[in-house]
Amino acid sequence: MFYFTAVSKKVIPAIEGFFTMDPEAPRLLGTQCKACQTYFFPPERGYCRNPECDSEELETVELSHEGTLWSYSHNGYKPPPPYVSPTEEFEPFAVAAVELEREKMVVMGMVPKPYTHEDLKVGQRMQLVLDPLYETDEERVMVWKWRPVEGGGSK
Amino acid sequence: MFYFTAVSKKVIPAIEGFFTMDPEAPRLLGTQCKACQTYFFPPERGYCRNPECDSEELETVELSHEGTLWSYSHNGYKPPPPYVSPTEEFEPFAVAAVELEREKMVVMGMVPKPYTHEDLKVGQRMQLVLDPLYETDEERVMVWKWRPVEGGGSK
Amino acid sequence: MSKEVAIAGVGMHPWGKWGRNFVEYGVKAARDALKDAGLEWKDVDFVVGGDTMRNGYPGYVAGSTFAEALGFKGTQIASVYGACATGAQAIDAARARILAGLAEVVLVVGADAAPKGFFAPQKGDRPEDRDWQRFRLVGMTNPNYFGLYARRRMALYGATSEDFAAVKVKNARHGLHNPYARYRKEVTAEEIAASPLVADPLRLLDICATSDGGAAVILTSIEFAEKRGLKVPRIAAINAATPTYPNPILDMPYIATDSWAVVQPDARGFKPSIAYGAYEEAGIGPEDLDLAEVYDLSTALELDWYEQIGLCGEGEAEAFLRSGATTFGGKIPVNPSGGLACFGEAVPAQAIAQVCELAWQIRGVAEGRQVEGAKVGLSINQGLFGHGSAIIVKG
Amino acid sequence: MSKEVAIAGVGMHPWGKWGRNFVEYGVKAARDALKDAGLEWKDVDFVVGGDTMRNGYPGYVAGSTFAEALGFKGTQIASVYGACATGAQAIDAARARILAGLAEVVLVVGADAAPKGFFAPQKGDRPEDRDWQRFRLVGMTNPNYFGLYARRRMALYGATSEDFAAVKVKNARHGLHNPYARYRKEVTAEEIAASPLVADPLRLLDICATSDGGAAVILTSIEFAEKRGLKVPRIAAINAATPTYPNPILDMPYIATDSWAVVQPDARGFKPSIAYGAYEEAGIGPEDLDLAEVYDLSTALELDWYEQIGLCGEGEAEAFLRSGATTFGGKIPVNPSGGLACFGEAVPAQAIAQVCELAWQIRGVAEGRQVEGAKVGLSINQGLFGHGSAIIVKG
Ligand SMILES: [Zn+2]
Ligand SMILES: [Zn+2]
Repeated sequence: MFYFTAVSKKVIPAIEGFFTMDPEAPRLLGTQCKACQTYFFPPERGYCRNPECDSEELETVELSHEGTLWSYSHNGYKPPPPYVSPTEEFEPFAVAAVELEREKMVVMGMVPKPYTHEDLKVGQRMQLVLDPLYETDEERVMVWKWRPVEGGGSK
Repeated sequence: MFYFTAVSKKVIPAIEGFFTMDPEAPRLLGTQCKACQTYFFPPERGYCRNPECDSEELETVELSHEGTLWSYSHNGYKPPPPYVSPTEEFEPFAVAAVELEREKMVVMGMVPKPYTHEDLKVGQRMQLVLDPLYETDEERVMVWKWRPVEGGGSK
Repeated sequence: MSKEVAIAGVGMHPWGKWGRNFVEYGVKAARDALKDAGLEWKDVDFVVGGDTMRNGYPGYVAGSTFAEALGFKGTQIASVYGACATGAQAIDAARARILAGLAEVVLVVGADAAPKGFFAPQKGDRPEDRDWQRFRLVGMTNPNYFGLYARRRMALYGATSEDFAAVKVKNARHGLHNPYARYRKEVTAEEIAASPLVADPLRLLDICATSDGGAAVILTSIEFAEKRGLKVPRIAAINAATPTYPNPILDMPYIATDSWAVVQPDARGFKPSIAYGAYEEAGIGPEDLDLAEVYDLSTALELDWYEQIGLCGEGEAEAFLRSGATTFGGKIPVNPSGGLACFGEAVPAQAIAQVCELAWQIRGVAEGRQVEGAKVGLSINQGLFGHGSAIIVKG
Repeated sequence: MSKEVAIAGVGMHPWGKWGRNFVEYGVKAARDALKDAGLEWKDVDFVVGGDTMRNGYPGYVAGSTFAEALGFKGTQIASVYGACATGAQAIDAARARILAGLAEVVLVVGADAAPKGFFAPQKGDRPEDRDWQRFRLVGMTNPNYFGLYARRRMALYGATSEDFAAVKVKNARHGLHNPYARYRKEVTAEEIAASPLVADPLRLLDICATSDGGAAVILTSIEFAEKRGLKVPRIAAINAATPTYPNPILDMPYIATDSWAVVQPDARGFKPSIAYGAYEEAGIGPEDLDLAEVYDLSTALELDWYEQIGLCGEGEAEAFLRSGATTFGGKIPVNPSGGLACFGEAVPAQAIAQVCELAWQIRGVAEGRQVEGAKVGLSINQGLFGHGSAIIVKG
């Protein structure tokens, strides 16, 4: 897990309003329609996308921070921009699709090091963490990631 | 008129195959359909665009280097890229649409300094010249331009 | 078989520089159009989106984007693009599906969030793309083309900058009370003359701005509209045709015309052919029009349109304008909405917005800008790369 | 009223990496299609272009671009885009105009000149664009999505990498004699297993390349075809519908699914609904098909399609493949053309190319890859951002 140790860099989210920045217990931020109660992630702010509902009142809500691995893959080659590699030489990384029970939705995320796709198994428990996406000289840009629940993974 | 004086810069065309680089007597390069004889500029190379003709044999031909000013305008503000300003601070420039008698077509071009739109009049004679479009440290990038025929313009 | 379809409802998001996502503008317009028609999203069985090319992938697939925002429900969709003719192509696709019996209620939406300044081409080095060629090799912006046509009018017909300004003064007045217009303020000839010269002979206030905006129409079959008891205007003709080779006019974004050395140009010319193609389809002529919405990308261009759509003879547009023929109370008010002069252009929405205005006028609900007894209207424009766009709406 | 139209002619430019302008590929395909139909350019009264989004402005207005290259003659045009469903939307626009009685002979063209490597989004910082979000925030390339589906198949049904490889081996064999295919070479399971891991569990040879290519069809009314004595296949159904909310499957380019906590998902699911919508329109079922062209963007995806279009039950695709059912002589050959495995993808051309193959197969002229007695075929794919695409062709 990533901890904020002594750094002088500014720590900022990779995108505004998609997740909280609590390093210990980060949360994804979705929205919930006040009329029909359906959830959205990324947080829909304009209008409810339920075709039976034309509400425009959407409330920000924290989403479940644990779920079940629906599926996963990995990138053996560097994706094109706007992807930014955190290292000069690209290092393959895994991606995970996690199903949230309460919200009944699947949310993607990268899988933090040292976990790789070889550590993953469909159906296992995953939990949300905050981890650097990349760093510049001045900033550490953070994003949510999914990693195996401690004791539930192989590392 | 622009002359090649002692310069060490490489002189290159702004685009390949649209015009000859003879500094004294530059010529626009069009194509002519071998089947129906129609002309094209920019030089069409794939297929004749006459709907009655499906020839794909197009021959490169030099176009008339004089014509009549069909109309003109100017740029008071810097156009967006891929336009490249030849000067750090943008200087307005005129553009001319010139009708060629033999080919019966109107061809656009910039108007070289020191001529401005105030020197132009619809119907006057114009002639083709070669002039820098912009320069880099290593290259002088040339393009065709239209300027009033000597004695026919006001400068 | 009748080739008409009913305009059951229309809606817009106000034009402006709002700085929000184009989808919001489109959804607002779509919901307003549905409400105007007394229909609901679940009644729609085909969605056509007019694409915007500067808002990422969602703009390329506008039909899907708007359908998703309204709520995916397995609807048939299409996304079309034709530069300024985008709206006409979108409405044409909607009409065809209705007339084919493949749809009853169609939603057509266009919206844009426009950048500041000149429209610029896609990035990258593409010497084969004419849009690249015109900027790189000749520095030709859109206003340069408008400048060419304006100088030509001056040379051929003795038009003056004052004539051009008079178009802006008229349109600014027309749009004063239009709740969807971005600019609602009178403009004087002096203000225009004092504005900077952008593309000789045109000044800043002669040239339309780029705007954010959205517009939508709900089209239905005539049978559907009658069954619902809707007394609504109809689309009587749509023309989204190309020019005919050789085109002797220097249209955007070309840096040369076709050659007419070998093949004789069409006698009518491209811009007149856009209107006349529509007249022929509707079985009417310019004399039957009560109003027209024409693309005044520049003031001088509006004068060209008067002649090209047959309102007056060649070279007579300036006198026609000065006579008051094209304002309220005149023979045929042109751009009663205020036109692009008051809206600024939101490309994929604009031709749809023209149809919205025709529908409001023909329904007699164009408050503060109503053309008395409007029954038949024409909307027209030309898109770069050979796009005609004309629509005739009848009461 | 019959809702069928005739496929009077088809044509292609060979797929490859030719490095030329996409317009050339489209013109070649269009001329071949006209020749195949025994018609001329002057007979065409509507042109629909499938847009390409990476070739500058001419790609945005493909209908106009192809019409201009063939020679502007005042034809009605449209340019449509729907990601991988572009071809289906284009053919749908053509069909609607014919059935509406607004056109008799329509040319549909799609062509692309593709970049090397992964498809990348439009440049610029656009946090609201889901295509930006997936690359920036999760690093999700297209093959990552294919990887997710493949891993899911392995977990649910015990599929293996050898199963996936068997799809490639089959398709490589199918395309051996297809003159339009880019890759015409047998591939072994060992070669696939030895190719680099691109998106676990998929290897380079499991994933389709990006190609240059062009395809065109000439559609006419049934009456026109009969009058001309053309004995040609017909389009019996087109489905270009969106998903239904909530979609519980993680489709491209989303980084999360809809939530099904409140609203019950459609029982069928989006991908099956694409096929079944077409079956319903044509009044047939999967048991009536003689062949199918499905989008094998990855080997594993072809297996998904077997189940999603109803060729076999859920979890049975691997056994179905291994039984030989989907190759020549089997119950229903799938991708007799060689599929994307042999072509690589040329986005706006691909769904049109699928229809070309169906037409050749049903006419019995697919030399070296003919499905015996082919009478009814289905082409299917799914485009990102909620685009279904299915077409049924009948003899
Ligand atoms: Zn709701
Ligand atoms: Zn020719």
